[in-house]
Amino acid sequence: MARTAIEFRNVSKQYANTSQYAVTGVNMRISEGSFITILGTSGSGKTTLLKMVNRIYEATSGEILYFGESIKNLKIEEYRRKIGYVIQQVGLFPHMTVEENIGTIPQILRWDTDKIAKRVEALLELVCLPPRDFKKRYPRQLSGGQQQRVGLARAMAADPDLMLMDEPFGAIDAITRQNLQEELIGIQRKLNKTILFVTHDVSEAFKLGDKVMIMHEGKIQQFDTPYGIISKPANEYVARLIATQDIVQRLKVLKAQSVMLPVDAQVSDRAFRVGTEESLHNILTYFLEHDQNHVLVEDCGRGVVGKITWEQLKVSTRQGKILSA
Amino acid sequence: MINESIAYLLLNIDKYYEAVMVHIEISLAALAVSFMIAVPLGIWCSKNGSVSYSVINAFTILRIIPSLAVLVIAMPILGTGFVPALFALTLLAIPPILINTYSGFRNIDPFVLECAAGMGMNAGKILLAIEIPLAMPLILTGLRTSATEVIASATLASYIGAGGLGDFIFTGIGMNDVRILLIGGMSVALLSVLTEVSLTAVQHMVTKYQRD
Amino acid sequence: MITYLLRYYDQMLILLLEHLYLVCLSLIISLLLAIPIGLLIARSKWLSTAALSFFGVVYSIPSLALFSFLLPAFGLGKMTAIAVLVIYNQYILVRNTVTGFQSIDDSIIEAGYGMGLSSRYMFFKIQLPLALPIILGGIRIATVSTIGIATIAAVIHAGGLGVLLFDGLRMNYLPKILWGTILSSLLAYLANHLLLSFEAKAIEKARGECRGDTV
Amino acid sequence: MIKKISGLRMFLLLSMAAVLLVVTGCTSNSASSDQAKENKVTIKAGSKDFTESLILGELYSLALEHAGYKVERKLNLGSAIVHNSLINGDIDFYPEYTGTGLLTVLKEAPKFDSKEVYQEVSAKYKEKFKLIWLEPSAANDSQGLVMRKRAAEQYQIRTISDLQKHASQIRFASQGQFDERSDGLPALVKVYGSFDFKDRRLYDNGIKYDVLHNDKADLAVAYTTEGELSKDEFVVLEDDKHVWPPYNIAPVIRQEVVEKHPEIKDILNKVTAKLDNKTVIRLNAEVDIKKREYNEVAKEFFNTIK
Repeated sequence: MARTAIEFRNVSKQYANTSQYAVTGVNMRISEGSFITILGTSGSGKTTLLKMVNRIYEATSGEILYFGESIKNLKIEEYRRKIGYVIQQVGLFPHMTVEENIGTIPQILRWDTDKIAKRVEALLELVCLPPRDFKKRYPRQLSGGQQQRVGLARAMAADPDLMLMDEPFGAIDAITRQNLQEELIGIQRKLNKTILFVTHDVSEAFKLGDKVMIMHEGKIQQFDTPYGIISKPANEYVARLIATQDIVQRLKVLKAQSVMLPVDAQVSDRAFRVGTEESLHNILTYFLEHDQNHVLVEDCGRGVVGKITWEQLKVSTRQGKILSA
Repeated sequence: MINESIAYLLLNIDKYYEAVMVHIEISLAALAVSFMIAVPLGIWCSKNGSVSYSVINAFTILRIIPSLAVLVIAMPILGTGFVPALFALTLLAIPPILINTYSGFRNIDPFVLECAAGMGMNAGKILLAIEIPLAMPLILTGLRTSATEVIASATLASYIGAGGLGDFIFTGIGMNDVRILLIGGMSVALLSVLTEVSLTAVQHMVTKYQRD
Repeated sequence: MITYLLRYYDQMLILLLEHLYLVCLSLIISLLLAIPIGLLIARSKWLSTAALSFFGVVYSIPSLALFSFLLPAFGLGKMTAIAVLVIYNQYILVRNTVTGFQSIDDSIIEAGYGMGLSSRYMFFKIQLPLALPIILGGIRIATVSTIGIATIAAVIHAGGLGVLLFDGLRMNYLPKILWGTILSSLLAYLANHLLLSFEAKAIEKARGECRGDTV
Repeated sequence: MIKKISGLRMFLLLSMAAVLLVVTGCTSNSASSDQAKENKVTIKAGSKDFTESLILGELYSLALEHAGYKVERKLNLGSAIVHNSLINGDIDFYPEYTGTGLLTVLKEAPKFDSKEVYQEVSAKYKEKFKLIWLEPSAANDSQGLVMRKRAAEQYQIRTISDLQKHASQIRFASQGQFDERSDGLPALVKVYGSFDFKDRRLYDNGIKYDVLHNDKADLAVAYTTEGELSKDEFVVLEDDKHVWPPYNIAPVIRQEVVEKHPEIKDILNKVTAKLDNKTVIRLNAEVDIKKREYNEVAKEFFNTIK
């Protein structure tokens, strides 16, 4: 069982000079290594919730625990250095090169120069920026997508356990955003970081999150897996939110894994095989194009683990639709 | 001290009134002349990249010359009184308006101009309906800077017989009489603040479209 | 004019040096005052507006009058002159210091604190270098205007190049006036140039510009 | 970046230090005369801010230096503050005019005999301010009103009474303080009646003759030993109702200074004795018309009398 990385205990936040609460009575646990997306419209309290974690905002009441310890008792700067922080505007230091930006925290932590240089190179590789070309550049010599990649690398410089990301891809064009999303998933798989990711984009939230937290009016409306939310929206608000996505869109965020029927490992069917992460959207496309009525789901390493039929796809799609209507 | 100043003021109210009028007159004249020179020049510079650099540089250098020096040096050439003072103050007032007009025009989004041209406006229409209104806030900022400087520097014009509130300061210094000094100094400061406030109000009106 | 120069170059040199002394000393004092004031008031929108309006009003008092107002307090000579110059400089320097720090993109500050940088580190390594171009711009404008206003300080017996101008006026003698003008303008021009080069370097640094290799 | 700031600071500091060195070096050089004797007493010399006073201040300073004193020059002070500077001890002496002492400082009624005026001011100064008037000069630099000869002839103005009658046709170039000073226009108004000038403008004292010459004004304030008055173009109006007392020149010195160093009296008196109207006008003209530096003119003259 994974440890609890962050726990909220009845956390509320009220800004000065306002009577309304931005966040009210939030209780939840986030286990280590999970990728949580926080979804909501502007003013829903999602960003406030995120920023209370690294104490950019202080909670008005309640308590936030970091691996069991109240964050109020931790030395703020040392605590923040253990958390990677990525924001939409990136906030790179314009007067420092890419290398210096990424190396800021390691330098403060007094790593030796060699180690820092190696770390910077490794991180640049990780975010798909060839170090040789990019190390010495200044932020204004980078495109928006490249800047955010550097922002990501900078946030990971000191190998934080937790990453907070506030709409990091919000200002980036659609194609670059797709690439970045996929890279982020890859990085998370590889490094097993705990990530809290705020977004207002429903498909982004469903695509990235192991679990999605839907916020509205300062409260958590539902906190569940994408499939759980689509198949059983907790209330009217959530239902309406996901209904705004058309069926095809919704199929894009549902993974083969979530609807397949388990089968025995020994199947010698020559049907088309897909991965457990394959979206239902692609499977539907396959059915329509090839006049087939089932595919097999394969997990790398374990062989075939399940089966999806045309009928079943229809049922799960309708189920989602009926429940959300 | 304030009471004594006021007593002196009441005793010399005619002189004071005239000095204020002359001060306003000379400042307004200098501002008007420099506005009429600097705005067209600024527009022209913004459209002629190659000359703009040297014109703006030349005026920046002119601006560096201390105003006292401009005044004193203008005197043997232009004589005494209103004309050399106007000349010196105009020279002082041009650079801020010029530079702000230039950057006001330069800052206009080229797409806006493209749109306007695409809608079939000719160059004159674009200038009047689009460019000038968009550059106006910055031009007015320049005018404000110039106004403050001109009003304060107009006091120096007293040395060469141009009159104005400088007469009080000038006499006050000669007599070492703080009453007279206070009248002169405070009036100029007040005049300058009033100008600033009213120009800010105008600027507010002109930039209405920038607020929601 | 040249005869005048050849005859009195030594006196002119002394006046020039006096002028430099006035300008340098008042600039140093101004900076020592203005930077902390600017930092203090930059934190509050209300405070900075109030303080800047106040300095703005003071700035609009004609120098001739301000020199004489301060005569009773500081007496004749350089003290009063320096006091006046320092007072005038506050407007420009404080304004630019405040603008310099307020113009830094909020996201940079948030990212910095979010990363766990200390306030000290943030100030010296991030905020100061980014605000520096605007602060240096203020110093440059203040220097040029100080050189100009310092000429008027001759009225209160503070010496400097203004002596040439006022003596020229008293004697109604053109070469003296011209030399006063030339020397003070030249001084202002050189100072402007020198500080502009510092400023250009600071801008380059703050914006992160390198030679040539922009994308 | 931090390095650069400190570089700038360093530069400023260094240049300041250099300036300081040079300035102090220069002033001390010029102050120490070539024949400094055993007494290194420093005397602070003052003067008013117009040509004549500057020349005289320098002249007296040179005489003291010649006698082995160190002199700290605080010349070029505003007429209105020089008396206070003397009382405060900012300066030890300055050349003053007997008439000014009588009317402006003591605010007494005008008197017209040179000797009488001198006796009154020296007695009252000693009693009131502990200040000593040294011997007065023969030169009399009275106040006056000057017109361009042509304008004077045109309106047939010879005296101030004539002027009062024609005031409404006359443009007056004042210099500010004359309109306010008790021995200026207010004194004239008291004796001659009001002057309703056609036009009244302020000009710097230095350019008044230019203003008259260029026909920007008809009338200006004059001091009767001014160099320009040697020109035929200008005429001084007769003070027919005697508003102005004589204005003889004498150094006014602080009593304690004279008591400590009695020989200063003789040193300065020797200089004053050489000052008659002709000499003073000539010295003024050297500066105001030939545009030479006052200290040079003073030095040249001193070399002929030492």
